[in-house]
Amino acid sequence: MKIEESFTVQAPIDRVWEFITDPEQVGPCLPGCEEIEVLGPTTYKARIKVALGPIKTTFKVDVEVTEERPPEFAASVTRGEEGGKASRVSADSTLALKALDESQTEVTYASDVSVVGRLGKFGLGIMKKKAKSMGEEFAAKFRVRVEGDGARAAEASA
Amino acid sequence: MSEMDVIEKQPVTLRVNGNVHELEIAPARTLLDVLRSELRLTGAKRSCNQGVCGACSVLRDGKPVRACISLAFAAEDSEITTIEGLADGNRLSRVQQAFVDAGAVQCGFCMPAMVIAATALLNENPNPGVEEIRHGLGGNICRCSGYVKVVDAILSLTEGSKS
Amino acid sequence: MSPEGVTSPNPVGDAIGKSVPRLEAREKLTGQAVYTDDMTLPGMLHAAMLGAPYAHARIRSIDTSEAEALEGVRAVVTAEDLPKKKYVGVFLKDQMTFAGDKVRYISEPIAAVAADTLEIARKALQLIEVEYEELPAVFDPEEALEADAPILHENRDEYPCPYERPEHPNAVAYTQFKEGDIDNAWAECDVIVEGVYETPAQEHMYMEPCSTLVAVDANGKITIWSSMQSVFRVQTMIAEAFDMPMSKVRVIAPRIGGGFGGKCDLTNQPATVALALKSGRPVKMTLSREDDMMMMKSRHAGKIYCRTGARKDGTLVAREMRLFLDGGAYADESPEVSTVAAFFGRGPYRIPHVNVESWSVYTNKLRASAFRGFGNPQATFASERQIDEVAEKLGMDPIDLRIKNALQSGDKWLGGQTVEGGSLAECLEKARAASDWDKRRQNNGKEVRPGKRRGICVSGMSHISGMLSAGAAVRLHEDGTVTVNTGAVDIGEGADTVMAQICAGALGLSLDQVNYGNPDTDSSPYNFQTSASRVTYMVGKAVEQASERVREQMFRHAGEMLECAEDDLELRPGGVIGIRGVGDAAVPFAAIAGRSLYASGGPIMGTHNWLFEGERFDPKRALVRGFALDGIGVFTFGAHVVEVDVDMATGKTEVLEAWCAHDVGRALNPGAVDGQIHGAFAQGLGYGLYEELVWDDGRLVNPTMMDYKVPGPLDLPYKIHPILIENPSDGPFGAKGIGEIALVGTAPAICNAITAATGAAINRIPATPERVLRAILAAEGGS
Amino acid sequence: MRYLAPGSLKEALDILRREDDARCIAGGATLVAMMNADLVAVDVLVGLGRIAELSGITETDDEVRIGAMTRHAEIAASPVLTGALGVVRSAAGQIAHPAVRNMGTIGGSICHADPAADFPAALLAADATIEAASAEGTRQIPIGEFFEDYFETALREGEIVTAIRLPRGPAGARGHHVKFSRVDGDYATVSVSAVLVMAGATCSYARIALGSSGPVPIRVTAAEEALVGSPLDQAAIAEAARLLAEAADPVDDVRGTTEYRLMLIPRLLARALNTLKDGETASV
Repeated sequence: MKIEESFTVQAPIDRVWEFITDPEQVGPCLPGCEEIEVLGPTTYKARIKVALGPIKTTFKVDVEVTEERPPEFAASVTRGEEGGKASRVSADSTLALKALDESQTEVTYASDVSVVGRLGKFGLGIMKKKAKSMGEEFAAKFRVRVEGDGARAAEASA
Repeated sequence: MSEMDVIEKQPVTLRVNGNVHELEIAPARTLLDVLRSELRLTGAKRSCNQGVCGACSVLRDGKPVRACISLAFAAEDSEITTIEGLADGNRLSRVQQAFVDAGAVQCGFCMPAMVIAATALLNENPNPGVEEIRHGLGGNICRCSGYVKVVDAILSLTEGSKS
Repeated sequence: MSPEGVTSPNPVGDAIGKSVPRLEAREKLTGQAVYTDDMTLPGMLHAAMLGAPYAHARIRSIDTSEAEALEGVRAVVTAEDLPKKKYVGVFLKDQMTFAGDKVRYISEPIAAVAADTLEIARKALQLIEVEYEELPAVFDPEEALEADAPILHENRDEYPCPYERPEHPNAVAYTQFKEGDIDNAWAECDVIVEGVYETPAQEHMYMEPCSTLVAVDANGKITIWSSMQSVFRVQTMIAEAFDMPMSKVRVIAPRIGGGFGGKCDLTNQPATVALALKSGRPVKMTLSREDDMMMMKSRHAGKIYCRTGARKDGTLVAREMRLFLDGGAYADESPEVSTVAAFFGRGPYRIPHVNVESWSVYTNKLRASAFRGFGNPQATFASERQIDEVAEKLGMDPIDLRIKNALQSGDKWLGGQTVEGGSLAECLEKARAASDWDKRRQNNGKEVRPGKRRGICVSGMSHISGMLSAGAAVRLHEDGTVTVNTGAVDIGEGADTVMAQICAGALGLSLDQVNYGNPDTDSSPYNFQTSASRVTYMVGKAVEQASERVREQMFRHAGEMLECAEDDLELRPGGVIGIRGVGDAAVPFAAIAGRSLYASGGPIMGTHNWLFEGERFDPKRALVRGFALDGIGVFTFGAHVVEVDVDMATGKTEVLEAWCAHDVGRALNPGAVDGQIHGAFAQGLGYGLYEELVWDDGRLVNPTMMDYKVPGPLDLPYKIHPILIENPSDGPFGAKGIGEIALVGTAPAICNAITAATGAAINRIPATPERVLRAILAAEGGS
Repeated sequence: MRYLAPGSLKEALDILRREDDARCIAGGATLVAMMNADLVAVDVLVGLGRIAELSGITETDDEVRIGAMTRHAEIAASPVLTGALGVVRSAAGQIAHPAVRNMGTIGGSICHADPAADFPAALLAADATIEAASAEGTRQIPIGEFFEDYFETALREGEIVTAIRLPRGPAGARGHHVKFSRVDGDYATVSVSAVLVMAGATCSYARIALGSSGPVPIRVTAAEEALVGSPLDQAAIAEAARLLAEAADPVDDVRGTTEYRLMLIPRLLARALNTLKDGETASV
């Protein structure tokens, strides 16, 4: 299941890079993200609550950043499971930043997601739409966080 | 199972084929589970377990329903009839006999459900034409027969066939 | 042909040719028929299998301790519990019961649990910790044959394989048939059509998911009840997989809820045996529909490059075909399926210049295996679509073109085997007449119903009936009734009933005087398998001849009892032997049985067993390379005419009526033959219009009956008209097999009719509404 | 898990307020199928089957009221659902198969809120109002605000749908639900629910709702305005279809690609409108 979306942020590329590669900053923007734990320089754990109608579950994932070319490109590999291994999720994702001008950056994220197990049988079409709407929610929250100036942004995220 | 999720059992009374059964079961159990395990009535079959193929059909108050997606508890206030309840001893019901005579049976796995659907259809409309029969059988999947002789069997019980 | 021209006796009584309902119809219609999942044994455990989450990965470690600790779990098995290096397979032995070193498709079984309840077993599966190292995967057969493609079986040369393996490690088998001078043939052609055809991975969707019950006795002898297509194949392959003597493996057939090829050889028997051996208790494993669809088998998806050339007068000159069949992660029946596909690459036509090549290829997907038609539907879809295109280009009636080139008796099949009873032309004529073809064809392309274009068209088809060996035993009881024993498992096609009819016909008994014994490896004579449309022809012949042996022994007794020459005796209906022309001079079977048991000769029992030894390939006529099987059966022929309406707004095709003419040799049970043709047509219609397994990078997207749709009562016509043509063969009372052929030509007949209605070429099935609408718009040049 | 079967609405509402992880089960078909696939597990299941006041169809001069626990089969056979409300009856008759129509209920269907189901779009075209009760009292939710996303509605915690209220619709109106699916009984690939009034040869009233075309059923007033005042000629229908397709956001799955579903919208709209214009309500 391939997902690809992009959005623009009114902030310079370096600032966007700094925020988007900092789990503490990105975590709260991820819809349903309840916890992010940094394990190492390129690895961290996350717990993300997802609801799809009557189905309510929590994904426990390990993310490893496999490649970084600041400030324009990063690739990561995500492995995890939900509902006590009822389904297993794996995703290979890339993140590309492009400076449209010195105060505007285009963020493009792409991910090849595979869900196997109980959720894997649920319906590819709807999962794609759910992932898309979660992506849009992330973009909105991320934009608010980055576009505010440094000080105000820090308070807002408390 | 581990202590934290001991499955609580609740009493339930089911009326199946005119018999009353007092049971203690876990509430999530489906009517199909209970019929096949506790009551050893294995005529209703499990095939898709999603309510789309019809192999688990039983009559609830005379109407065909899917036992695999019915909670056993939800059947408590109804009269359930399974395939085992249609014949009178070893005298087949007229629908069962018509299926024999028309040569409609092949592997037989879907046949109990076909008989249940046909019985309910004829109770509601004793003289269905080919199209009404096919609509009445809608959702009862068979992979062997192509349905032709199943429709013939039901047609043979209608006035139309007598002329 | 059958051995040394063993001729059929004249049947006595009315059992032969009578549309007898299934002997077990009452039992099935009252819900008393016992299928495997209906069975329980004292102390029985329930089981389920764990599937791998990756399409291609090395297994680093498996930790089952947490699963084993769960209360109610009695046994957990993995590859560790199996004899080492014990690969099983049909020809190429490349598979273990559980993946040991590597997993090769998503959901491949790697472990199984037996517990007090199914819920506990399923819960325990999630507690098994497995560490994987993911590997690159390949999902397309042609990509899998590229030099740099990921290799599925690095240790391929370790596997036992009876044929010369193709060079590429991902190629399972290769076959080539070449006749005439193909390179120069194209110059002789006035019209050449060329195309690429795609056929889907079809799911058998037997209504009864795979189910197995295994018990082990105190001596270590295993008894297996299972939903299967051969008690002897399961016995052989279980003994092989567990390194046990076959004398310690007993396999009994309960009622089977459909097979269609998907329950050939092994399904979930090995995993259940492993659990029974480890737990020491009876274990039942019934797969959920999703597990059945994700873990078991499908039909080979195919991509077929085809080219056909003909002269202006309609004479077919040249045919070139290359088939790539997607075999999935393990060989299973792939070698035979791809060679049978090549065998039918020319089709039932005289085409002098032919070059057909077929590959079956490993991919990181569900195994593809036997499925009704066995490679022939793939080849025939491409061939019959092209024959129709040639007719269209030449402005010829598609039936006339087929009749002009149809094989006759005495002609040679591709490879050189002689065709006996070639009747394609007769089938086409009968289908033409029955469908009022010339009149209905005038409606082609017209809107008979508003918004829907009408089309009627045809396909010719052929198949084989026979293969390998079978035996039968008939025993006379003291009261003059008989019991027939064969190893033939009735998967719903009616073998039990037809075998009893053949015995009754040969001995002049009524059906209720004949008992058909349940297949059981402890007591039944050998039968290869219920597949390849072979049971009526092969096992039926054995029953017929075994009954003859019984008749001969009874005639010896009767001659002595009536003091007359055996030649003066005759069988009379109802179990009596009398002197021809002397009404009251007769003895009932019971008297003969009594005499044999207590006075002279001993118990009367007849057996017959034989192997089908067909004609070999003729190297002077044909170059045959790679893996090829000759003498696999007698030829059968058929023709379908199908009428459709295509909804021009949505592209949805409605099949209105079908005429299915088939040369069945002799219809021993016309009603049962009709039922097989109805059912095969319905399954072929699903293959042509609705059914397709869909993968997303190795993950099966529609592994449920909610998302994978087979035809229901309203999705196919009620008017399916079988037309039975009877040219007696050397089979039992002249009969030939009908099990598969009526599926083979159904999809091309429907797609030819869609083209006749809309002018749009349909070269990929299923012809879903979306694909048909796009083809219509492309044909009209619209967007 | 525990199963409770309260005899009255009040009792049911008390359970919902008392229990934190409780969920109602009506006909149960869809929910039990998800439980079988171990997608859903709840602590308390509240069976509504014994609450008499929740089922049955009643009518007044200007409204028809369908109890939430009324089964599809009863709705499909109701002589009361005429005129504009034919759209609801025709939708009910095309849901799944006879056996499922003997089980499923209209309340269960809209609470599950699957945009591919038949009732959501049909009720949108019929301008329905959803009546919901909770311990705090009763609420009337216009259908246009009821569906919020895939499987998500405006219902609050502890609220139960008690009835679906259908206005009679304008005089002379006719309603029809056109459902296109791969095979009989499958979920719709695309569906068009339409209510129409013709004044002579001119359309004077139109309500169009698309099913299986986005996270919620879709209605576009501009599209309806494009029809009103027109003789429902090809141009008007094409314009309405264009506006509807613009608002659609169909999924891509085994029932059809996004592109194919968008191609179907104008074609099925034309079929629905021509069927209604010509008076007979043949199904697809």
